[in-house]
Amino acid sequence: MLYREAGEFKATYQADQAILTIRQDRWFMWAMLVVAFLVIPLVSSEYWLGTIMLPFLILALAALGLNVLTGYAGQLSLGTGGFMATGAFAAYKLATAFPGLHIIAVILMSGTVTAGVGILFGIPSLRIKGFYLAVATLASQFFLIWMFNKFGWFTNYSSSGVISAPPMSVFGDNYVTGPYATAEAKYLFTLTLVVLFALLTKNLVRSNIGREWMAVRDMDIAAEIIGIKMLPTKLKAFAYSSFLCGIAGALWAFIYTGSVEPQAFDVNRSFQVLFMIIIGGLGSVMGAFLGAAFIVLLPIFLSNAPHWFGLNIPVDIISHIEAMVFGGLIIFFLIVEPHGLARLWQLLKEKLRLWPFPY
Amino acid sequence: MYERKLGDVVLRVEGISLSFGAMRVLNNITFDVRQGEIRSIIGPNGAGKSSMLNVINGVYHPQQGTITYRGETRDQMKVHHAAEQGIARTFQNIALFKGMSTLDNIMTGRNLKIKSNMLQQAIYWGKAQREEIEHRQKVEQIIDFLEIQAIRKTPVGKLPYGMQKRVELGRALAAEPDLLLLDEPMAGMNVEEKEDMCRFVLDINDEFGTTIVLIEHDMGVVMDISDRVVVLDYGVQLADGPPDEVRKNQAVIDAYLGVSN
Amino acid sequence: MRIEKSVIYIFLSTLFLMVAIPWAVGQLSSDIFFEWPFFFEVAIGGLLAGVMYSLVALGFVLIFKASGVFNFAQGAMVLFSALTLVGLNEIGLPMWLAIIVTLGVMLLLAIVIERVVLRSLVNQEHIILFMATIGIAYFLDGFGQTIWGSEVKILDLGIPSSPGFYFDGKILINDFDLVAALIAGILVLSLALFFQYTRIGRALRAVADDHQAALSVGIPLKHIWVIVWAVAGIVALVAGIMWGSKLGVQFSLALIALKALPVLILGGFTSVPGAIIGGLIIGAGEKLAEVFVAPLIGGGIEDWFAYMLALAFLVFRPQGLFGEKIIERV
Amino acid sequence: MSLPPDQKEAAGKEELNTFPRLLLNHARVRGEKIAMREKDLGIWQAWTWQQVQEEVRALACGLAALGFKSGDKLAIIGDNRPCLYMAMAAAQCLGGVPVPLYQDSVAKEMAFVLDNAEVRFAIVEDQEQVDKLLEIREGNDSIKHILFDDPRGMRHYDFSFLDSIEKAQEIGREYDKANPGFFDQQANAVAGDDIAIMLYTSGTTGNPKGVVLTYDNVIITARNGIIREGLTENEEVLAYLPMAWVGDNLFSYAQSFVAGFTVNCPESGETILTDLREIGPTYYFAPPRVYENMLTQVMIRMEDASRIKQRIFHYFMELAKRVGTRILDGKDVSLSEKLRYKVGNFLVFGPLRDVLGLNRIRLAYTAGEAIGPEIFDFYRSLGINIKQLYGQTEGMVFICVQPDGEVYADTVGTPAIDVEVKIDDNGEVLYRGPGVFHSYYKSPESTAKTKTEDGWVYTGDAGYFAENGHLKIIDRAKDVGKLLDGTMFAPKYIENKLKFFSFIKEAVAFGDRRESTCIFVNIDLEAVGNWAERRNMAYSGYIDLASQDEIYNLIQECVDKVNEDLSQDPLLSKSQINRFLILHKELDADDGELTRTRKVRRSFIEERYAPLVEALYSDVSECHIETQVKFEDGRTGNLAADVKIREARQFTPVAKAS
Repeated sequence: MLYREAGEFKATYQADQAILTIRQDRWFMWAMLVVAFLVIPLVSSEYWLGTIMLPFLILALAALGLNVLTGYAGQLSLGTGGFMATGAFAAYKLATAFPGLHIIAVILMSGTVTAGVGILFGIPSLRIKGFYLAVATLASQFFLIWMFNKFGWFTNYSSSGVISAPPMSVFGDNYVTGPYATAEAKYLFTLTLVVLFALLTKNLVRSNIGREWMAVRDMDIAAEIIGIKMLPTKLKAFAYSSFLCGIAGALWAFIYTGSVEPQAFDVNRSFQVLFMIIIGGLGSVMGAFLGAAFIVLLPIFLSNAPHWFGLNIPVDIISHIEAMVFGGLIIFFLIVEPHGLARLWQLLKEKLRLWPFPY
Repeated sequence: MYERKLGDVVLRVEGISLSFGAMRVLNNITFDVRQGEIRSIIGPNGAGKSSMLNVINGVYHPQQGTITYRGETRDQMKVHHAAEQGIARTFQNIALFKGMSTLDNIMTGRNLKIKSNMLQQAIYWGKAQREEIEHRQKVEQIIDFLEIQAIRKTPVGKLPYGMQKRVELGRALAAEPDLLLLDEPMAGMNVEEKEDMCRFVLDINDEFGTTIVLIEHDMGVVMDISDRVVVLDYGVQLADGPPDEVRKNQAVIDAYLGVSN
Repeated sequence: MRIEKSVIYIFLSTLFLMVAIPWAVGQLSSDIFFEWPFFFEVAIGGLLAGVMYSLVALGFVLIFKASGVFNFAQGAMVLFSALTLVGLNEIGLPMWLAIIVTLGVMLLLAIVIERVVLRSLVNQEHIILFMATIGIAYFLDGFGQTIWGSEVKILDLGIPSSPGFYFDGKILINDFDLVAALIAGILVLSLALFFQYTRIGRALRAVADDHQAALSVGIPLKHIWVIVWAVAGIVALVAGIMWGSKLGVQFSLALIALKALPVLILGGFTSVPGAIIGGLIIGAGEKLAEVFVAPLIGGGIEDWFAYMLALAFLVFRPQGLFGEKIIERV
Repeated sequence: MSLPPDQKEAAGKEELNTFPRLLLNHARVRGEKIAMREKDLGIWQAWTWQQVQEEVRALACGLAALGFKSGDKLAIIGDNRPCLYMAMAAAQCLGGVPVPLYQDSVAKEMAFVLDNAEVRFAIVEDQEQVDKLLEIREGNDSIKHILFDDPRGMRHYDFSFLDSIEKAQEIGREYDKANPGFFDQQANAVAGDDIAIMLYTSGTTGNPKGVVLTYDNVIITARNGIIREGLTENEEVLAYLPMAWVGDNLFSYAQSFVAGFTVNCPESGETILTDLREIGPTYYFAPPRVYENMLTQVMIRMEDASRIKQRIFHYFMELAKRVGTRILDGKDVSLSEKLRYKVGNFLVFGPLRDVLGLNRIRLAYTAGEAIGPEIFDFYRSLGINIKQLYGQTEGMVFICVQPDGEVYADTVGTPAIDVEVKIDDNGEVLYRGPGVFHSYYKSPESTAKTKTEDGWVYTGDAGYFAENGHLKIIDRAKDVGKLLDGTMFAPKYIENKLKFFSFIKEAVAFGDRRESTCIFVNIDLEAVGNWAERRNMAYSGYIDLASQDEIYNLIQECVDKVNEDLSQDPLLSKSQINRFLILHKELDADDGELTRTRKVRRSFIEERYAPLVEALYSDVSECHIETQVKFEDGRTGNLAADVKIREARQFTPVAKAS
């Protein structure tokens, strides 16, 4: 209905292979970015930026990572939390061991460390498939958390086992961690990184490596026969996926909470992120964001809903009801659209493009 | 108007025997494939034709026999090795990447030719993009060649069977193979589609000089287009020679009367 | 069932290692106390605990075998059944009645799940169904605790609990574990018989192989699903009773599911004997490691040891000890 | 006048009166502007005027090197491809004459034209065409050289006289170096009254005739059209109609060369619709058939839309019917309706135009046949400025055009610039103007028959000027006959009225020198099939469907409506349809039942289906018939069927208005 495409023809392959091929989509995307970078910081409160936008962005990044592995490369993983933890602790160790290191360097390096760990735990994927692999990844989840709990070295022997980020600034005294950091600074810093990595990911999945991943996902034997090597392809997926998860973990620990203990990344975190990509849509960059938004906002909504209706229910009951509704919604969504919000979005778009025709 | 001349042997399988557990699938099969020819392996269903292809490109590993490809003799092919050595194939029951468009499926066929690394691809600038474009051009030529322009951007899952077969052929061609293995390319097609497919097979062999090994279970189509034919039946080699010779061969006739094709 | 040689080798070598490593560690390290009776005590304790793992794993296997669904909600079902049982008991039903009612509830649950979830998600990819079961898990956890509250409840079946008795004077065996193991054993045995000799049982096994076969047996798929989920529910109840009366009925029961997963990949998703033997190996292995190895690396390894152990097996047999081998066809 | 400046002052004057000069001029004045596009290898490859000029230069020199002389004929056969349009220009630059042929005609048909035109050179698209020429060449080897565009499948053709276009161009570039100035000298030597092109009209009877047109004919007419409609150098057109047809030559070649706008060639036959949407032409031409199919498609697709959508759609289409055309013609409309139309434009019309690819259209023509009023109004009510024009090859198309704001479904408008039109005593339309053709090639007598000394041309159409000064065409003059009772019988008029129903694809009316009007009908398989499916009627194919009673009822309704119409017309009321049948086979150009431009060959059909015609005029209600048919692949087979015959309802004529 909104689309007017007649006369939008492609004269070059660059144009034809662009991420957004329709003019109106490009406008929309720019509008979104303007809103994200300018409007939101201006209008929204400390609370919104700090406790809603930040976790949303960071978890979206983690979801993006998992989606590369599970959605694109078809390797089901339940170890996301473990990888996030790795990122967080790597960042902590780096930041404390080399105080001079710039925050961006710290974050990228912690991502790299996590990538290494990811490769390590990805090796079994060559022989193990499907749910066997999923369970195997749980091993990494539990092992890593145990490790960070067990060995004081990771926490610099802090008695509580909690790590806290030292104050760090992007430039001058624009602190993004520690007490001097403003919510705006944190938000913009995170947003920039997330947008950047979203773009990189989109590029990967529309390039050769992305096609190799999907080939492995859709029919691994055929993929092998046309010359795609299983191990490197899968390991690349694990590496990049855990790279993103690691960075998400680092951001979580440093930017969002400021101080964190391993339990913040337990198996529930893994499931939370998995929910995001399932609800959001497997194999879709946009899906990671939609899913993250949904999963982050839903509990907030659920826990506030009763007050709006003037009911007051004991806290523990609320949390139980929350769990119920949450589970119910998950099922509902899977039934309505197993391929997630991204697919719904896509269908809507198709409808608009073909309007008034049904096909 | 023009004489087909067969080149020297590019592939030779010798005394190949393959079994799964107790079941004997191939029994001492021996034949060769010459440069630039269309070589057919025919036989009733369950004759072990597909297994033969799987042996040639290394999906199955025979217990006995040797495979000589481009002068190198091995006891068994390795899958990735076969691909790197320029052996491409299509599958009896279509093995496309359902989640991708026609274009991407065929692009995937060129994975071995892409040199840019992950980082370059992530940045999608310079080399990576140049490669994407130049390979896209190659792929477009294949799309043009197979006359599937209209379904370029369609997800292959949505395509009718005949079209999927074409796309799969395109994916194989994208690798610019020296040796092309076609597993029942015409199975389950109507007359028109079969004729198209025949034309494509001939054109491929003709335009790109690709050597083709082709499997079919009904003799009709194959006989007209192949230079030489091997006949298998229950893993045993019944005959090997030019079509009209094979057609006369008694054993073959019996086998086919047996399955009444 | 025809057992491949490799399985037997792996099995024997596992046994050997389970004996050899503790012994070796005992010899090498001074701060590990090793003595044969003590070893056996630990080992048997482990095996008995293992039976309980098998019990939970069994629930998974039944459902996976019959419907290809990886039922993550099994743990939640354990918790839910236990909560219901205790709850009913608390509001005054005699235990025997409470058990019967709970069985009814689990059957009802099975029907609801089939109606609401499975039927609408039929022939979706496995991961989708898997996610759905996680949804179910959340729902059951929430539901159960909303109704029956979340404080720890005591479930007393009057089974004499500890100190236990000495077997030939040296090895201490906790008789609760023994009883539990016996009950579990009986359940497993009856299930095995049920699968072997009843029409439904055969049907269920047929489904596992392919759905057409199931239809040919003459039982509609949806019934079969209801049945397996009901059976899984019963198994969950038994496990719930056992674990509940051991640890008290509380949320942590739900986490037992996580314990059962390694058992699964070790034994194979589709194999009942696999679940049992897997359970035993994990149980014993875990206890032994806990006692004889953990101290060296700081203890507290029960979270992950089972997984690492299972992972080690997978490297040798990607489809688990008794899982069917997947042959690539093209 | 919105001609580009260089054209304005050129109008009438000497300089830019030939295509070669126009080409050179464009290369000078707007060398960087896109002249042609072709969707190839997935993207729209483009040629600037400069590049076109270079390509043409190379090709022309190549041809010269191969022995192409001034005055030689160059056959051009293939789908619309830039290289083929360039081939035309190349030939013209050498003073030669391009002769485009219908690419889908069979060798035998081509043979006649090639022979009649004394073609010595041919430039063709691909193997398919080359093979035809080779086949023809076995007969006579008058063709000296063949150039092809797509080499596929011809790797092993080694004939001395067969080359690829690239090859010829290489030779050409050498030749150009060797003889600098040759090209320009040749190109400028061409004069306005030289022969520009020969177009063969596939006459409804007998062999095709080669219409000889001079540069003045073509260019002046093209320019007048541009001036009248205010076209600019920024138009985009889609070239998808046969190159051999005068319409394509005018819109996709001549006018582009005059105004300097861009011509776009679709990727392949089955992608035309998508390509149309991608390009979104601003200037569009299509015969009624195309608009018809489009409308049918729209309606079929809307059938499957959700309830709400259908509601919205029909509500606003109603609105559009009432006010759409008025708004388009700038007539005044109540404010509320204006506003509602705006809403509709956002919700329905805009999207619809966009999906059809007609969103950017500033001017669309339809011609060649009468167009159904509701079809015509449908597009206009959507806000698409579609107009009828009346023309023929002999007049380089433009004879009459509908002026903006005076567009009616049943007339073809007022005479084009510099064109005079008159009606002779027996009702035939004559015209005179700059576009009037030079002659029929090598047949002075038929030239004389058609064209008088003082330049009037008999159109062969019967018509009259309506009171609003617009020309109204009834039918082919020679087809207009009389029933035995002496009433006027205009078969085409009746057939068209029938064809305006989406269910009827073709109709053939008989009645001349007979007691009454009877008709054959071809149902539209898609529309009717769809109708049947929605009532889930089973049918195996055309023959089966065509013979079902429900379908007969369906068609009966249409026929009765037509009779009702006819009864309104004082002249034709007595020629109401008496009996009709649904033909058991779709009329097909390959069987010679239709011309290449899909006009029905009435007399041929009358012979071919004599038994059926007999039956129509007897009182039998069913008739058995066997027909020989040609399949796609050239094989022939027999088609047998029992065809039912129905009576049509008769309406009492309205009292003749005195």
